[in-house]
Amino acid sequence: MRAEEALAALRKRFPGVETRPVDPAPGVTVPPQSLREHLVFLRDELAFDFLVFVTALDRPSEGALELVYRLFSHETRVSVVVRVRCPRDGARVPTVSDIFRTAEWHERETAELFGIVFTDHPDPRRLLLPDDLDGYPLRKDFTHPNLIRLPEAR
Amino acid sequence: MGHFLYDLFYRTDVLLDAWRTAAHQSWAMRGWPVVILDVLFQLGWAAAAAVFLAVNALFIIWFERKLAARIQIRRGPNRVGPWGILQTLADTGKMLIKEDIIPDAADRGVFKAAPLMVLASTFLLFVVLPFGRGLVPADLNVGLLYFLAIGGLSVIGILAGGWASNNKYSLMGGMRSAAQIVSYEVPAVLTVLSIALLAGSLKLGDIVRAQPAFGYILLQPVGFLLFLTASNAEINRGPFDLPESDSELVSGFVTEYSAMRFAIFFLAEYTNLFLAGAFAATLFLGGWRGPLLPPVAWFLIKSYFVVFLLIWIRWTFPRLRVDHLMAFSWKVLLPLALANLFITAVLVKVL
Amino acid sequence: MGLMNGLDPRSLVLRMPGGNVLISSLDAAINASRSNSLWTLTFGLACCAIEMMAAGASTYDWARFGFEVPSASPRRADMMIVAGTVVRKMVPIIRTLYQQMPDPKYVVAMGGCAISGGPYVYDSYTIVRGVEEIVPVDIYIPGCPPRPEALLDGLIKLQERIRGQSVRTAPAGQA
Amino acid sequence: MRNVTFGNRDKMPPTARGTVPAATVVQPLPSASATSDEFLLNIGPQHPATHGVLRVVVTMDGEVVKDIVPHIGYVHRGLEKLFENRTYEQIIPFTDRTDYLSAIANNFAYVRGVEMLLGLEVPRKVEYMRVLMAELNRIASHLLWLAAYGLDMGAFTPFLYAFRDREEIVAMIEEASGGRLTTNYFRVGGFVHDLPKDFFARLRKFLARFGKALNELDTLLVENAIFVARTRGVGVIGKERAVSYGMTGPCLRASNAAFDVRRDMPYSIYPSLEFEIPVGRNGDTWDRSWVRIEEMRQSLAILRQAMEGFPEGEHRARAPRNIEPPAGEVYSAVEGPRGEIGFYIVSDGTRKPYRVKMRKPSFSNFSALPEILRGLKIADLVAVMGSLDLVVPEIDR
Repeated sequence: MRAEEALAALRKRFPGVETRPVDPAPGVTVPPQSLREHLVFLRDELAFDFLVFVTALDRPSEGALELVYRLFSHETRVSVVVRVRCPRDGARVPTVSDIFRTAEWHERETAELFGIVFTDHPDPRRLLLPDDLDGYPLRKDFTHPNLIRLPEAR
Repeated sequence: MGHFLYDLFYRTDVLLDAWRTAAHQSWAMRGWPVVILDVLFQLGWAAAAAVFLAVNALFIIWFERKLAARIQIRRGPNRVGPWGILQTLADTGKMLIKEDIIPDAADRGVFKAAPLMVLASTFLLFVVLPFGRGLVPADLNVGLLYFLAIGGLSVIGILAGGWASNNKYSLMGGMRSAAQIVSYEVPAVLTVLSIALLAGSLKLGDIVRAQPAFGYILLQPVGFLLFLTASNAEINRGPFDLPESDSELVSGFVTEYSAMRFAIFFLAEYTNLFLAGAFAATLFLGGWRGPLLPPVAWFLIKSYFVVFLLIWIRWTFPRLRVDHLMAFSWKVLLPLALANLFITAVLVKVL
Repeated sequence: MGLMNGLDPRSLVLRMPGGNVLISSLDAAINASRSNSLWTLTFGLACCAIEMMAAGASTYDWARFGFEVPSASPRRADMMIVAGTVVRKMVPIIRTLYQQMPDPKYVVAMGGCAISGGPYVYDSYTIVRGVEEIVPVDIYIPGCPPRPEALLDGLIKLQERIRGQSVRTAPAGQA
Repeated sequence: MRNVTFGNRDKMPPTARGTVPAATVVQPLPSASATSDEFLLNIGPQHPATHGVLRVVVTMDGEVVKDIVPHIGYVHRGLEKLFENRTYEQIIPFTDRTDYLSAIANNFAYVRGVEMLLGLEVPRKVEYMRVLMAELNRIASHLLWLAAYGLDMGAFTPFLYAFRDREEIVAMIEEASGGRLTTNYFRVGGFVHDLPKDFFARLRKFLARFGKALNELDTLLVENAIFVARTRGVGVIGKERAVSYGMTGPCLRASNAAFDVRRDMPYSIYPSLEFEIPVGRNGDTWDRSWVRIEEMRQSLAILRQAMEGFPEGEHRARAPRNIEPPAGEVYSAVEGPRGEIGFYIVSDGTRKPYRVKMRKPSFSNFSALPEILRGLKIADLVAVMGSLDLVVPEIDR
């Protein structure tokens, strides 16, 4: 199955989703509440059995956080990117750690670095950061007394 | 003079006996209690054993380091003294003057006593060890039994040290060590029993004398291997070094020990290594007997040869897992030792 | 120790005839022991740990100098080679380890990260800018990571410094 | 005589820059309720088996592992934040330091990602050089794994044998790049400089010798009876679970899943090379070891082919001086020694990336540890953890 076929199948299953080709993997943007059914569909029907990573992008100008789930299929050797957009304040996204086990740690990391709450996460403790660190480091407006910016070269 | 030297090296037993008898006579003539003389004699033995223990440990540690380095294509210590021979001395000196830490949570009394318990059990083994013809503090009638009984005592010190440290790693190391020493004691005893059957005595001097020129190793090849394995396990050395395995238990029962207390454990460990070699040499390789060279020299050569074997083994094999270790003792060594004992008994009866 | 409470034995020895000679030879013996038997705490944090391992392996073989025994337990370590990046989450642990080591103890800061924070000085919110903020450092070995030769050189420099020590100048009770 | 007193100081130096928190209790234990039969064992962060600074808290019922909670972040340097304030070229040396054992594979993945963003074609010779370097790096990394795993298993000698061979590779890489570990050899569009003249002579010598040395190591450790008894059937993870946990590299291939980025998401000249993908049968600890040994053999084959077909040409493409890729995003993955190393780079058209996400194999491989270990004996912990071949800064980044 080629990437376009997978994408076509996706479009057929969920009419109205926005698909845009991203080099080299095609992408699809879905709303948070239907993320889980999309991933289950991708995994079970289209054989995307491998979650490569989960991360997020901070878009302060748009007031949004953009989650990125990258999937790969060992069977068809095709990648697909699933995006979820949510507001910067009070971002809540359902966990997918029961669909892909690897998502558990990736979500913990994303949660503490971006300040996203993954609802129903089995183990919502911090992963990388010390307990006393305030703020979400990978947001663009993060400041910390220990974070000294590299002086601009003149 | 030459005559005396010959006696000293080759007929030590005669010389010692003559000297002792003469001393006894002169004390008796003066009306002094002979008991004091005997005590003095034994103290002399103890002092000699202590000196030997220290020097031997210094040598054996250096020997192991150099040999390990040879096996591992590197140089080993070579800066302190010629060929680095004083390296161990530097280590000992440093440990003597290092801060002695007793953890707050430790059981202070037991923590302090544990290294001494281990060292004492090793030290006591020198009582029956025949270095040469008659060169033995006390050639007990039950020498073999004594060796087995006292040799198993060190487990108490190890367990005490592991428990008193109040550290989970230490405790686990101590427990493992206890289990290990107790399990490997059994095949060791059974193997040694077949030697006793052959020699018809439990006295170590008699066992050495009863051996054919080539030693019991040719009559008891399986027994030798069993004994070597079991004693290697009993002294907690690789591949059976689980109680102090670096990668699992940090350092096992010695995790909390520092400075001199650790040095005592270290000393005991390397003395045990020598003793394993010495008893293997005594029981299987004909002890002090051999042509040309003096008995003491033969004894040391044979002992250090076995030590060499043990070091070689240690630096070649990976470590066993704890349950495999137990299984190996109970499922492999024990049946083998029993079979060996049975065959020996039948042969002794028939022949 | 109890008898000597409040009394510095060194002043007594120095007043004796030949006391100076005694102290000098004592110094020589102690320093020879200490400098030639520096056991390291196995404590690799990042890249530098690999070069530390290389220094222990056949090609460089630090056993030659008496750094032979890598000690997993801080109770038996003489020096702590901080080999790698120190971040804030690690600070209490390094401090505890240092306190668990018996005196006299030495700290070697290996590589840029342990010296100053290395390449992460700017723009990192977790970095500790040099391990000297946590524990006193005796020897700094620059590099990112330093070559094994550089590590050996630094350790030999540490030995030289130890040979310059004297019980005369050491604080009471810590000689 | 110099009067030096040092090393005896217990008093802390004044904190000059005042950013260090006071000594506190190490992060509290997880609130796992330990019943009377269970007890908690804390392993790490400073423990010989953790290869760096990991911490695992094991709940044990006697000798059996009931639960295991990994704690990471002890080398978390905040690299992804740091990258946002560096130009594209300045990031290259940092990629070395995320996984110092496979610096070249990391360089490769990142540089390839930037080239994809720029739409830059690199000369054929550069591709060959990259493959040569990457495979040498893979062997060096696997050798170090073998050495460290030997230590874990209580065998000290294989450590030194493996390091002897590794030093030879490191010397070759150093001659080419100038660095032993953190090479910083790659540039966008090629290399910082060409291969040295006698590189191939040395490589040929190495190839001729190493096959035999590898067999020796194989016999000494991986085929040793004690080793086999400790590893076979221990720490099994099935194909389904391994994939679900996002495992890649030798750890996944040991579980009978033939996934290799070099073949399945082809890049560089790998499609034109012939090599096999060793696959384990059971997914146990021994299979993971065997796969790595076999991979070294395959790498030797790749090295031979790349050496034979090595073309003439430039060692660097004509790349723009200031790298300002057009806005867009790209994911570039290569097969590192531990698995799929991926760089997800988002550009907003300036000299600095908008976001760089590093997808690191050890992160996912390590997350499967509780699954693998549950129900095993505590003595297996070391064997299993070592077989995952973890590099801690790669997990923490």
